[in-house]
Amino acid sequence: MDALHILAKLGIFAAMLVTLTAAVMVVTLRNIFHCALALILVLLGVAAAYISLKAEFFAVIQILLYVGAIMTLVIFAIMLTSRIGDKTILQNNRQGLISFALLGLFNVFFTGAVLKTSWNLNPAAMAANVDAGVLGAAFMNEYVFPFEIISVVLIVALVGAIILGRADQ
Amino acid sequence: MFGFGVLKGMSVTLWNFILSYIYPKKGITTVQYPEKKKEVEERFRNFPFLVYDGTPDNMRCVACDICAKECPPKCIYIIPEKDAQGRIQKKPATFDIDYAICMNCGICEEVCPFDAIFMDHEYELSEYDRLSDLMYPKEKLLKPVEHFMKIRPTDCGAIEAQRAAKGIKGRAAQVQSAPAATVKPAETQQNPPANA
Amino acid sequence: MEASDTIFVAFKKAILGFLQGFLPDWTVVIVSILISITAIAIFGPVTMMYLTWLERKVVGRIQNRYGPNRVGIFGLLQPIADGVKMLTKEDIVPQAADKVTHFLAPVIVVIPALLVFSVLPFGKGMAAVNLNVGLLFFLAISTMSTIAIFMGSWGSRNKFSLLGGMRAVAQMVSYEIPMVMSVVPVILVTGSLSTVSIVEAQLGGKWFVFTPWGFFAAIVFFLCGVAEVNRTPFDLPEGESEIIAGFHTEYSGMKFALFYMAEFMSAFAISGLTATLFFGGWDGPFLPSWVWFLIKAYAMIFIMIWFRGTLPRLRVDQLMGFAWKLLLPFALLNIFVAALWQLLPAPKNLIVAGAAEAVVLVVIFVAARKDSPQKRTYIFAD
Amino acid sequence: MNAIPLSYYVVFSGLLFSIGLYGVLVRRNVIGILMSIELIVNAANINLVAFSRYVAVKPETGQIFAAFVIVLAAAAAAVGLAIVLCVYRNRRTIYSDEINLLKF
Repeated sequence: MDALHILAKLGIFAAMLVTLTAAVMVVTLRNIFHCALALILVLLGVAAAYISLKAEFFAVIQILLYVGAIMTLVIFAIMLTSRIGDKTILQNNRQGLISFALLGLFNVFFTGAVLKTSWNLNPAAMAANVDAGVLGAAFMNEYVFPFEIISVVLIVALVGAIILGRADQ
Repeated sequence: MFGFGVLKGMSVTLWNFILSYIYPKKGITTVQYPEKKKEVEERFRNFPFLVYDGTPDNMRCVACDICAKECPPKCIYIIPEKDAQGRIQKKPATFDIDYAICMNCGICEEVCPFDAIFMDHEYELSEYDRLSDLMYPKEKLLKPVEHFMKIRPTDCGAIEAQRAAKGIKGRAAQVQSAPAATVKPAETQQNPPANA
Repeated sequence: MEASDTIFVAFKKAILGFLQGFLPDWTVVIVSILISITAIAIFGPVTMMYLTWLERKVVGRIQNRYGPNRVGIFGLLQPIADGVKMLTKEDIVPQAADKVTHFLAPVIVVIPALLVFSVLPFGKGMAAVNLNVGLLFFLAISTMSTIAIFMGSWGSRNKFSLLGGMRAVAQMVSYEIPMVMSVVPVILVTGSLSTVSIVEAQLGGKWFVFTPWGFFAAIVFFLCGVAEVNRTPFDLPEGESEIIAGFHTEYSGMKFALFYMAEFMSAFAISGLTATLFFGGWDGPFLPSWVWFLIKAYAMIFIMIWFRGTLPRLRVDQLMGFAWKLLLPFALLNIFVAALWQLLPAPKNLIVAGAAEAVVLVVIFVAARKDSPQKRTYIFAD
Repeated sequence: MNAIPLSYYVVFSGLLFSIGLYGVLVRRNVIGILMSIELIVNAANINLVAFSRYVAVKPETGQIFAAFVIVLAAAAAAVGLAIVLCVYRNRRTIYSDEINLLKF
């Protein structure tokens, strides 16, 4: 095991750890704006995970779309709905403990099962180099129908969001 | 048309930029202050100064106190000289101008009947202490008429010409030609002016 | 010419060769990464310092005055003097500010500004990282500065900075789309996203700016770049005259210097990218490759500073109208013209693409005529 | 880089998913809930991309689905936030337990 690989693996584990802690912060922080920043950190951590899966194009798409577009939307929403300086009252409702226990239980079983199953790895897939060209070709050839439907969905969402968001004159 | 106004504006600034390199005299207007100083215009007026002909003690001012009365911020302070018998002489013993208060309006220059006080061109007068250093006594205010001629040739020339025409002489000439105490004004008319 | 062309690459190889002797091979890889990192970490701030100097000199010369010439020979030490001043200034944090966000904003605004340097091809073989998604990486990382600017304005709990922040986010989001669209023709023609292969596609003087679609795509890209970097005439977020200093009102001392540094470094990065995409990166006849890249990047920077010396600030609605109603449709139509140019054989494509481009221009001008400012009619003045 | 076994990624996305679900169940602020939904969507994406790298017959299928999921998440976020704005405009509050009247 080359030392460089160990370093790389350590890096990826560190990124995963940071992502998980940031995810916990998203869920528990009182100030909603700090939650949004933690979410950005999570998204970057997920992008790092994609890079470790040799999907660079996808990592960049994730940063461009999520951090660039969706987070700006979320931040605008936060700004429009929270009054500056209002004291952040209790953010969690009463069902905190129960859901934590249930989810903890689920996780224990889930990780146990996952670690035991042996995935039938496909070495061909591991070596394949999926770059923008391959994805583009797939979008245009095999998946052209969902590609068009998605653009229709986006237009509908756009128009809907504008009409809902617009202050009714 | 759309966007051509921008291009016109840009060409003006580009031309200015190039002009400042190829023809700096016309392109650059800044004067590098400490090294080179900008020539002030002739009618530029800064703080007043007293004029004397020849030697400092025969100054033109006769302590008539008109300028002190006229001065809006009241920054001129005159005490006339007294001779042995206590009679008031036509010469100021102390003549103070507080440069910190003076607003260099030039009214003293206009009202002075004896052409004794004029506005100077000197502007580098900064001091460390406002109260004492900027209070100019008579000695610091006195400047020869040549200085006045140098900084304001046209005005000085006109005033000298007037004085010559009316035959007003400097204080020294009056003393020599009239040893008697009382000097009849008519007699002083004919004598030529002491120095143009 | 060959030696001077890759002087830096040879220098790096020499260091690695020397270290090869007694270091295990994996540390040599890390050392090579560290060398390029230090190169960028030194190049970034130094360019920023001398961009501030260049800007003050050029804007001075435009306004018939000298610009800084007291500190150092031609005022060359002025940036260092500014730096020291910024360091020694007291760093005030507003009492009601949201401490965490207020502190984090300048840090996070500098990270993307430096990260994007890793993708720029400074010379032959001198791109720090030859990412095969380099161009998209550049655009994605430059959106991060939007978030950082908004953190700065939201964190300082100040009405003016919040206004500045809102304007900044709205402007950067609406200028990002025409920017990405104007880059699509370049990707379409070169067939790859990596900045290094884009430059290789333009070698030998075949720069994209000489093609009909390339010229207008370069204009659209450059304008969007200027808007992305919040420089005049799009500097509404820090509109000094109306909202004090926009998002960095509550910053002083070193934090303000970081915002300032981020702005200039991203300005250089945008001009570097414009040079790479449309003006053939480091392609040039005699001088070494990295000199050509710097010449072109500084030419772009000169144009940005020239804008600053001339153009007044846009109103918010003009700013938005310009992005959505003029640049975006133009960039989209440009993609079709580029496709036409790409598909037709050599001689015909120039004529057809040129004609298509002319039609596109006429359509855009006619469509934009309604809301372009009419000739002012003065009622009282003659 | 394929030294990392697939199960690490699956566990990682499982954890992310459960944190997101916890957020949805617990947060009172509606925007907090929307953010947790983003977490859940990201967890799903990681699984898709991980499986397309390790197991899939054609390697790009997972990534294409993940791309569709990102686009849909963007659309959902846009509409969700528009609804949040409407609710805030009418009810002056965005705390989920205070929005409990269907028709008023």
